[in-house]
Amino acid sequence: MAVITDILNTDLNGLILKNPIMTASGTYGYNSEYEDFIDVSNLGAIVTKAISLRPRAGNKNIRITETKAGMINSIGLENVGIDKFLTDKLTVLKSKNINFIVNIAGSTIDEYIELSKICETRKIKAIELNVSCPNVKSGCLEFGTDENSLYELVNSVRQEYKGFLIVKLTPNVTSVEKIGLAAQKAGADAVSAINTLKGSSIKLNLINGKFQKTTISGGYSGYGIKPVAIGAVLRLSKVLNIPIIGIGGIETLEDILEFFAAGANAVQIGTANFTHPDIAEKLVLELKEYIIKNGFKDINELKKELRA
Amino acid sequence: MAVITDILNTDLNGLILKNPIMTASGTYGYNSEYEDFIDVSNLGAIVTKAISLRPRAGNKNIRITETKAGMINSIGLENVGIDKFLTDKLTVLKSKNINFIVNIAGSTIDEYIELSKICETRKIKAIELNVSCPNVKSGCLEFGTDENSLYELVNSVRQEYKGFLIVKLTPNVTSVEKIGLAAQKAGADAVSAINTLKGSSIKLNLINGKFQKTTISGGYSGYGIKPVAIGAVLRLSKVLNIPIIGIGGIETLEDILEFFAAGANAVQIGTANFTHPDIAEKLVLELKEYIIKNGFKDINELKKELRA
Amino acid sequence: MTLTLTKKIHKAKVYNIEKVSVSSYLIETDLGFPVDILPGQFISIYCDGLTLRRPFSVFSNSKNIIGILFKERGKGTNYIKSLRKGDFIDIAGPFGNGFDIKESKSLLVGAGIGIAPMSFLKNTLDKMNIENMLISGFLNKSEIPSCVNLDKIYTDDGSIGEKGSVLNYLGQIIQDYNPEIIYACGPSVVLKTVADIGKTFDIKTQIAMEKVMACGIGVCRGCVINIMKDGKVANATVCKDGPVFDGSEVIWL
Amino acid sequence: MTLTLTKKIHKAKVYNIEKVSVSSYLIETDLGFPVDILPGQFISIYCDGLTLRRPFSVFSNSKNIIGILFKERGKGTNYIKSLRKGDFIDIAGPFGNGFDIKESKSLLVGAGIGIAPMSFLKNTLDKMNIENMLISGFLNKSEIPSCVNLDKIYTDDGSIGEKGSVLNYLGQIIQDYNPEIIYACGPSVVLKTVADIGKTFDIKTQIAMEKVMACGIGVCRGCVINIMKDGKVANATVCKDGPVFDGSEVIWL
Ligand SMILES: Cc1cc2nc3c(=O)[nH]c(=O)nc-3n(C[C@H](O)[C@H](O)[C@H](O)COP(=O)(O)OP(=O)(O)OC[C@H]3O[C@@H](n4cnc5c(N)ncnc54)[C@H](O)[C@@H]3O)c2cc1C
Ligand SMILES: Cc1cc2nc3c(=O)[nH]c(=O)nc-3n(C[C@H](O)[C@H](O)[C@H](O)COP(=O)(O)OP(=O)(O)OC[C@H]3O[C@@H](n4cnc5c(N)ncnc54)[C@H](O)[C@@H]3O)c2cc1C
Ligand SMILES: Cc1cc2nc3c(=O)[nH]c(=O)nc-3n(C[C@H](O)[C@H](O)[C@H](O)COP(=O)(O)O)c2cc1C
Ligand SMILES: Cc1cc2nc3c(=O)[nH]c(=O)nc-3n(C[C@H](O)[C@H](O)[C@H](O)COP(=O)(O)O)c2cc1C
Ligand code: FES
Ligand code: FES
Repeated sequence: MAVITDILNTDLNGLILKNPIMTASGTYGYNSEYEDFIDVSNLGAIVTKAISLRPRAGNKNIRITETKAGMINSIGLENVGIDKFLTDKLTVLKSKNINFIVNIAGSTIDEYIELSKICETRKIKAIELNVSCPNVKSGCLEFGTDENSLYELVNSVRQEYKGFLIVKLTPNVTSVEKIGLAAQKAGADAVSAINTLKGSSIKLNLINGKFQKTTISGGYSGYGIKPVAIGAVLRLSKVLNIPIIGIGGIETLEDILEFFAAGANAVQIGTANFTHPDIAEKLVLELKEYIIKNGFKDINELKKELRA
Repeated sequence: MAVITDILNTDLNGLILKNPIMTASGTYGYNSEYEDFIDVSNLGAIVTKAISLRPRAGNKNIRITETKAGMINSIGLENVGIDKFLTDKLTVLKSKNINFIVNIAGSTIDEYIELSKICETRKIKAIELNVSCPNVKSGCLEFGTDENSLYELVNSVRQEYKGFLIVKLTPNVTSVEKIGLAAQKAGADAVSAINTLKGSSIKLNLINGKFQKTTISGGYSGYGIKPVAIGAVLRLSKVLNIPIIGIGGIETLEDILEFFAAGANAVQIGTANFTHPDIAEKLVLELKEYIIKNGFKDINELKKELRA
Repeated sequence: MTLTLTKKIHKAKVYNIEKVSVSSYLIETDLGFPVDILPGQFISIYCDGLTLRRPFSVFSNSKNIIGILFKERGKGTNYIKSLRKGDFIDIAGPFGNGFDIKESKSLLVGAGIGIAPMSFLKNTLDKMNIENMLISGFLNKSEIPSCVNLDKIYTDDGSIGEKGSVLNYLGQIIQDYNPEIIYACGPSVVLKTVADIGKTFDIKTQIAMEKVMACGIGVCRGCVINIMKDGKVANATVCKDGPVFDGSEVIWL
Repeated sequence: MTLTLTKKIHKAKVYNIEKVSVSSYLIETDLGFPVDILPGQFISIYCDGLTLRRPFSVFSNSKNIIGILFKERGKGTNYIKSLRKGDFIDIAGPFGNGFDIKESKSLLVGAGIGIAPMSFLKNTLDKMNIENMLISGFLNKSEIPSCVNLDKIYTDDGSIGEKGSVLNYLGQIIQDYNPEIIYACGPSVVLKTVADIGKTFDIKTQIAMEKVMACGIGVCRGCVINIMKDGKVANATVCKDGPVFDGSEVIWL
């Protein structure tokens, strides 16, 4: 395990990261696609696109649209599947000294179990459960919207997987606290919050008295969701005692400090990577400078002051 | 009942409005405070600030803050109470030919019942139930987040009140469809969606190594919530057969058309009134011009095309 | 003989904008017609893309021209600062109650950018031939707007006028000058001190409060403070019931 | 002998910007160093405050200057249009595969603003001494950018060149000109027609597709289309696997 030497080194109850800034699932690929822009090994970690047992083709039709304060995506979890990930991507990641967390997604508990077994065998250090996928058994309901389903899911995964287990919470619920508590009780090492908000957009084009409509329903992300994310982290931090990874609309160092103040121990950058492909590394550097300039001992002291 | 003559005249299953553009509760006062800016009688209707049985002082501390894509408020339902409303405000409203809808809020079902009785006696033509207030009996849970509580609430009000009954839905639930269906089943004449999203903001100010924090948790409104609102209206329109009043982040005519396309029969403007105090009237005029310019017969034909 | 704005929202034209201290600017806007405004009243400005309008006390009002003296803070004031002569500016107002001017010997206390409405008040009192003295505190000399006329200056670093906070001198000044009423605008610590000292010396005080605003017209209840009214604690909006309050009424948190 | 950008994001300087037709603009940006770019590759531009970068085919590339020919559509292009000489512009790229240039007699088909990469391709083919003909359709004369060299023009209203859609003439042109390969860029109806006609005449086609993009580098899977690969339907990203595809492979929805 790495010796903590850098002032940004972050210990998430056992998961040691170079710094608390990661990139969010679905926005950074599987591998090191962003090396055209930055030195990816400078990041705290990259979280892979959700990986399922078998490859998935994803949704047909329009998959992304811009909104005034962000974007909506309905990618439909297109991914190469775990086998291809292990053969094509994992070795590259390992060879490059890039910290990574594998985001996994299933449609049944059995799929999650199988995925976590594979991750355990392949010594994947940390996984993040994407529980915003529809639970095939219970119809259209997502695992992450029902505390009992979620408890069962996380508990089953916990039996198989000994590494660092993160559960990613969806904000599309009546009480994110209850869901977070279920994850904690089932043995999660940390939660990340939030996944995208449910949202839709209809773009209209009037042609000869008839409207052409482009409707997209999916996950809303970007700076417009930050108040919801800060609210979720704030409420979770009052009830949980495992670390919280804050996600949602982060674009600036100020945003990161706000998440720390709300109780996050680390953060993930999502949509902003699309807007500024070099943002994640920039924020790592800015955070370091901020700590030095303002005379804090290290990231831990900064966080302590932000929470005081 | 008014004869439908204007091309904007809107019939919401019995509630006849001059046009489908109203102003949202809490952003337009009780009365005609906006007459300094516009001719309020040009609006479809104004919805009053939530009125409770007894006057309420509202929250202490900071009540509003700006976010990048809107604002957060925690006013805490400060209002003059129903008695004062009836004596001071109602007569003025009636004398001015301003259509209005009374937004009511209680902490128990009995309070709602009493309020609706008063509205019935005073021949208030339409009321909107704000069900985002904490239900005192069930602890911190809001009426609007539980389909059974909501059914009971709306059903009780329906017994007492014969006028037009709108139930205002909160987006902070796992399934807005279920809540909407409960309102419909209990006898609501229409639903309005959405109320504010749960959100928080923490503003930080570093002074001599210590952070000054301004934390506000409350209702998030403004253009950043529009995708969530469009999503809610779209999903509600698939399951309900009562009219839907669309609310959330409306700033432009395009936004209004998008709500119609999603299935809304009318809309309410909230936060944008603060940004541009004359916006609601401007939008009425723009809507009218749009219909004429593009050769639609009237608002109904426009809506039909938008939904096609 | 000025007219009153019937519709209180207006696309005005920037008539002049200039830097008047190291951190503040004077912008003068041409409405095209004259408007009645009391010192202490404010206008609110739409700042490109921001949800909330930004409130500013009126600094000057003559003929068709309304002047605002403002300090650069964040996005909103940065936008206003970027405007140029001839640009349009979206102004709503005037809002609020303004000072209730008394024909009594007046002490005017400003601090920092709080000088803006006090300067307008002083000019008004001068025109009405009401005896007055305007004193104001600043961080240092370079913070003093070149467009204001002060009777006494205090600076934290003593770079001009007396050294130290204006608050340290207040008791002495009151004893020397013997005002019948004190008007004040500035950070809340200044307002609270003025209100307290008014009670001590039994002098009427009128203080101009600040609070983050959304509607600016008493509708959203976002800018509420507590005051004592008829012996009871009551809510009052800074935007409509204020921004000027009787110093003895305000309840400080 | 040009270098390759190591970090594919750059604050470039606007070297020149001008209106080149009634609805389009040419912007030339100075990166400060030369970059290798293939015709058909694109760059993506950050537009003030917008979440998604906007992709544009490269129109010209010589020395340190990359040129983009763009049509005004909405907020993004309005922002780019507002830039002035000397302003900074945030450019990422080059991205995508570009045309796979063959040493064969080439027909280049543009339509509307799709002319941008075709013009770049033509200049490249000319330099390589590959026989080619560039034809393009426009709404009318005033839509034709002054900075392009066309061999044949078609306009919907006949205000210049042949009257009618370029598509109506395609069969005839192919028979007359007898190209070995067709390259095309334009609205999807044009691309589909070119792909179909290529199949009919058994001519290779390469078409440059468009799709709304978020990442621009194959990561987000937002710009996926379906193609036939090894006899099976497969996903391909327009941004990374494209934007140029073999016309015979693309599956049209
Ligand atoms: C009645 C009144 C009169 C004022 N008169 C003046 C004046 O004459 N000259 C002057 O320089 N300043 C005046 N202010 C303060 C001025 O409104 C703020 O400086 C300005 O809003 C800052 O906006 P910003 O976007 O630049 O800064 P931001 O970075 O957005 O905010 C900086 C600070 O300004 C205040 N502020 C922000 N938004 C608002 C809002 N919507 N309403 C009220 N305060 C807000 C808050 O305290 C905030 O912390 C007055 C405020 C009030 C309430
Ligand atoms: C590979 C590629 C090359 C292109 N080359 C050119 C070119 O050389 N010249 C040119 O004028 N245009 C080109 N376009 C189209 C150009 O990207 C759009 O015109 C531009 O994004 C419009 O942005 P806007 O904000 O002005 O318009 P908006 O009002 O935001 O959108 C108008 C339309 O532009 C398209 N668009 C919007 N955002 C995006 C996005 N993030 N990614 C892709 N398309 C989007 C959509 O079709 C949308 O309906 C190209 C597009 C692609 C995908
Ligand atoms: C295009 C796109 C794809 C995403 N895919 C995934 C995914 O596969 N698994 C997952 O857990 N979250 C996924 N997310 C959610 C993000 O990881 C993140 O939680 C969310 O976007 C909020 O953060 P942001 O506002 O910074 O983007 C995706 C988001 C986007 C925009
Ligand atoms: C300051 C403020 C006060 C509000 N008060 C109420 C209220 O009393 N009752 C209610 O039902 N909704 C209230 N709302 C919610 C609005 O009516 C509206 O549903 C919400 O703001 C979303 O619309 P918008 O994005 O257009 O503002 C309030 C909103 C704001 C911003
Ligand atoms: S700002 Fe709305 S009540 Fe004062
Ligand atoms: S734009 Fe992200 S994969 Fe193409």
